Amino acid sequence: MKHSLVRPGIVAVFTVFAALLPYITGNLYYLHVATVIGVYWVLIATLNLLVGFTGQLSVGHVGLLAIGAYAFCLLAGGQGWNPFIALLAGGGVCAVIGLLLGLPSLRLPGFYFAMATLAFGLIVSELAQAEQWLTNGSVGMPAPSFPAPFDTPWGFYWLVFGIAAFITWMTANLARFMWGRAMVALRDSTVAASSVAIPIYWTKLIVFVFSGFTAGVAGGLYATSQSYITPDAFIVNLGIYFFVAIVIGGRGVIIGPFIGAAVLAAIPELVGPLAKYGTFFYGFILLVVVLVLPGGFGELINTLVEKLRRTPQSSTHIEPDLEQLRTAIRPRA
Amino acid sequence: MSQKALRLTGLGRRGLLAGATGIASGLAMPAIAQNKPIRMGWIAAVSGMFASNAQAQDWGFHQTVADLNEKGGLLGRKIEVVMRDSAADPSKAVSFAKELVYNENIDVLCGPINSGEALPTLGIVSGAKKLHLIGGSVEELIDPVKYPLGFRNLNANGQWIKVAVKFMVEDLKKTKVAIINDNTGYGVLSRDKVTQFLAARNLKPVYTATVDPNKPDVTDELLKAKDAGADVITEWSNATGFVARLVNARGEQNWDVPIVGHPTILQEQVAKLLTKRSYWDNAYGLGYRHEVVDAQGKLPDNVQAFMDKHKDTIGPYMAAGLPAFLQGNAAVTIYAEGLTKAGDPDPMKVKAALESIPVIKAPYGPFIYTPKDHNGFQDEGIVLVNANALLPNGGYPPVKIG
Amino acid sequence: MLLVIISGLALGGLYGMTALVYNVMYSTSKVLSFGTGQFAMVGGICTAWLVLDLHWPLWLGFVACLASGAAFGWLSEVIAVRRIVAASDEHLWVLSTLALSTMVQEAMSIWWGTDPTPFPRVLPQEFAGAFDQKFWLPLVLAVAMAVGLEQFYRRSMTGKLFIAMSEDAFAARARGVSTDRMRSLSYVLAGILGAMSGFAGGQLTFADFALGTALGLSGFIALAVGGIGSSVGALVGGAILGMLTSLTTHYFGAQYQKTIAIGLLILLLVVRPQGLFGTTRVRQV
Amino acid sequence: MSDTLEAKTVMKRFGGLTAVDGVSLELRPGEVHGLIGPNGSGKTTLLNLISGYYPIDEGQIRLCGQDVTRRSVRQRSKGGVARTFQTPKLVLSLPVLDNAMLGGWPDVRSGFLETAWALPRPRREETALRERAAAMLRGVGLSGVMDRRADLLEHTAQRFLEIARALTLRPKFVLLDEPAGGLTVAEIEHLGAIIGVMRDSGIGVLLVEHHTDFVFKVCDRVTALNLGRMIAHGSPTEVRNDPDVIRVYLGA
Repeated sequence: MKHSLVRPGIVAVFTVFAALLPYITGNLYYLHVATVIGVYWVLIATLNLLVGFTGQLSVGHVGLLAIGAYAFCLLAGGQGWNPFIALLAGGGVCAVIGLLLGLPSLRLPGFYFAMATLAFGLIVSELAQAEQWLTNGSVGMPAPSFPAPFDTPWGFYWLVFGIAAFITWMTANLARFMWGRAMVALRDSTVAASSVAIPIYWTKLIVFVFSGFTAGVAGGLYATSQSYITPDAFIVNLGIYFFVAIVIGGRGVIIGPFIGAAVLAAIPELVGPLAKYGTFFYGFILLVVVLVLPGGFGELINTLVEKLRRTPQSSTHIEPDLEQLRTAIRPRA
Repeated sequence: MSQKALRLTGLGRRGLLAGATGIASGLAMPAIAQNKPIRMGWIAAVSGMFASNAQAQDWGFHQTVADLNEKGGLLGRKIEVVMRDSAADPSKAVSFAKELVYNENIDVLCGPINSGEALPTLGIVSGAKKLHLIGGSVEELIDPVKYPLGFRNLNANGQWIKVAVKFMVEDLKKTKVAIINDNTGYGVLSRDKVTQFLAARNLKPVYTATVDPNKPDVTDELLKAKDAGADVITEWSNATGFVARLVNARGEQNWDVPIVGHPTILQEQVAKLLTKRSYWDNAYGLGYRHEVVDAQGKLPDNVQAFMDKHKDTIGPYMAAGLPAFLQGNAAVTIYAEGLTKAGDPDPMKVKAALESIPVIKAPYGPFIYTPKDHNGFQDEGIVLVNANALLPNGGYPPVKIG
Repeated sequence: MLLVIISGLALGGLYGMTALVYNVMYSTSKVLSFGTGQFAMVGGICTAWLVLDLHWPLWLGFVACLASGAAFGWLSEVIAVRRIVAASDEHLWVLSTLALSTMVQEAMSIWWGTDPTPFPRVLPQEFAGAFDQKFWLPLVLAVAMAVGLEQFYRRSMTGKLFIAMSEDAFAARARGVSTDRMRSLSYVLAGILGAMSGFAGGQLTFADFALGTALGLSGFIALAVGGIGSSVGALVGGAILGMLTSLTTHYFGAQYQKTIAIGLLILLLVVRPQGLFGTTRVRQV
Repeated sequence: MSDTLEAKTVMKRFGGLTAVDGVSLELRPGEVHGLIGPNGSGKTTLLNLISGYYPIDEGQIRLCGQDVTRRSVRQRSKGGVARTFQTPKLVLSLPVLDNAMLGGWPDVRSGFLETAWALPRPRREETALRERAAAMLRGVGLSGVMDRRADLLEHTAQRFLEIARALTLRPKFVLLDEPAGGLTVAEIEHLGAIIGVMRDSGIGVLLVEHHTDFVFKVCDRVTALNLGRMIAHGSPTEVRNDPDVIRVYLGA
């Protein structure tokens, strides 16, 4: 609260930069890369609440992304819905599916949950292939675009940017108030969390459903950014990419994973021949970060800032203020 | 601004200049055009799931370009290839397609060469008004109304299935068909098409099974087909392991029923997975006229010529089969013919040229494009070949029944 | 029908062996490794490469297969587990083993290719059918592995120490057991057993880079169904899953095979989280 | 009495071992109740049974007249039972102030979306909770380290932070599990004063402690356990002079 000018300043500069990006590059291909990063970010921002804050390792969000994409294409394309309504409906479908998936699986310990979500991702791709009447099988389906002014590459970029900014704002709010503390508490110590009456299971579930909703929205945007979807577009490796972005960025840091997402998405695009080694590279980075820098770069920066800002304190001298304590315990008495 | 106006009149700036100077002095034309090469974009998944086939295609593509450049390029201009490896990932294919059409200023895009990757790129390439040679077999890829600049440089899936069904019914004279396909989208799609073509001949499959391609044993499905009274099996899968298990199971049951199906069954990779090589007898895969040798055991002349010319480097790519590298060749050959006839890389002109050439005789097979049909490849280019009859030169003898 | 049952049991043996490998690593480190299935994949490809491409004799290929498993097991402990277990954060070991597993699989797909390749015949055999070695090898080996492991846990000093560590690592350390070495040993053992399962199942699965992930998931389902820490549970869990897969494919086709297997897992975990043969653990405060 | 926290003949077995064997205990508001006994006598287990971390085998736990035997830890915390742990259980990656604020969770009424949209209520609650937690921290003597991350705190300070968090819950009862462990003489004195304020404010305190001098000094009543059974119960003086207690625990 005291040093509150720096952070909003950075956020403002970044926002202006991102909003003006199309003018800076002026190149449709780079714009496409920026748009795709924005779409991924819509998913990663809330997945970070689940993985980074709440500590639930969902490997299956790529399944939710796929469901959102298909729902969007079916509703906006096949049924002729307004694309914005279809986008929200896709999010809604994923929220419900997230609820159905989370209800049994969030009761399970970490590795079980990771496996259950991995399995979920596999089931989704199995069904996307098999249920031809709905998904058109491996042939896939074209994705509708949004009405003017969002029908041009620039317009679509700003739409994605706007949604991403809104979601980032929401996650930042969640993180800075009591819900954020509750999430971190149940990640770090379930014993401590239950001792202060945090409903562990319900908190996990609500975060999971929320991240399911935005994964669905991201799915719709992803479909439009790709202009066409097939089951092959939603491979498990994409889920690993989401993870690596979060882990490098720093779990429990709102904006950290954005840097991870941007860097990881840009590298294979800018260095074409690396495409082949893409997934290997993701695995490698994940391992290195987990071993060397488990908090990710976000936490590293936070720690450095902390060190710079504060004068080191000597050992704590505990001197209770009993009067204050008395009034604090019984404020009205 | 003026460029747009010129294009509307049917003449690009480059064409106008070239034409003008051409009239002035016939010899000066190459000198001016030479300063700007023809740029061919090329997206192929040379790593990832379908790598071995794609590597052979990639090789064929580059060799053909090198041959053309050796002869002075096209329209007197050198050809440059801008290649991207999409690693069998559709989202990468989309990114690279955008990169190539927007950033690399290419004259034509060839590929992606798998249907799953090609489908999402259609809108991008047609939106950017670039000529597009499409290397996937799915029907939906070609639509001269929606994508007027898209041309297919191989056969469509329906052609395969049509020929396969015709072969089973007319040549093998079998009517009790069992369909066994894998549970990928492609497998299921093909199953439905086979059923359709059978229905057109008033036939119904006696048995169908959709199987996980990683299922370690398919004896069960095979026995069920036998119980259903099948006298021919048709398989639709591009998973070598799955196809090999099917052929193995048939051999182990000593059931001498013909298996007809997807070209995967012809792959050396399948043969390696067989318990006995003799199991490969009586298995027929979809091949091409260009693979079938004449009475003297010789491949068609233009195929043999291409292979002779590149015999030093062809070695590693022979295993993928002739169709793979000839398909890479076809993409370049088709474009080269269109461009030469158009005399100008303007996509609309090349399109018009391709639609007006009576027949393009690529080693892969004859292609005929019309304004209403951009599929090009002709049914008679496809033939069934006997898997175990593969000759050392990569060809097959014609199938003899009985 | 006999074939349906036999091939289901063979698959079950393969899943059961993978579950046993999970157990061996879990006993000393409380880590469920994402890379468990990769041991079999590496062992299988290694054998196929040495025997079929480099023409080594089969027995030598088998030895090399086990050696590759041992080396890989040891490396995965050193790289992905040792430092992480010290930090005792479940989050991290899930990620580190996932990362290692991804790397190994990708490296294999680049080096070996993505097509499955043949696996050598282990015993000469002239007939085919339900008594094919490809069916009974994994089955027999799974049972042998479970029996062997039980004997190892009961009879040998090292095995007893594994059990001691699985019950209370802290107490074991307090009594002077070198827990780091025990953990390393258990990973080497797990690698050997995993590679052996890849060898036993090679004729069934072929040498395939994608085998690891599939086995990792199916083996885990077998483990969860049977209950962590129980050898009998691993076998029974594997057999149940293998039979279920085989029977559903027989009756309903393959479209919903994963969906059914995973449905079973979720259902069981809701009804009986500790698995059929597992024991409930007391929560520590 | 309906405003007490009661354990009635509770029983807990681990395998063949009976850790707590028919112990009864009543914690009244405004009273400090000591729980002593040798290692393994079941003190911490009893605490875990009362706060709900272990399911109980036999007996009953009543909170303000209500049977809470089958209620979860969370429901008991909401009902006003706060506690600290033998090894402090903190959210180590959060600052000290945030840790203390967590104690205010039961009073948070803002929903998930309300918070995501930063509506007035979450903002209001945030400010109020921050104030409440800060006052508690100053009260227990941690005013200088409120912004420091909890993992950078010394062990003793962590103990006081746990107490502040427990008090931010505005509990009716506080269960302290060996709070004096590792504290200096001066710090133990502070702890005694804080416990005194808690008692004066009407909170019932259950104190599990090895430090018997401290227990006899601050407690109103004391219960002594051995091998899971209650061996003495009464005022500090009575328990101190109980022959059984002297034999098994205090020594002659």
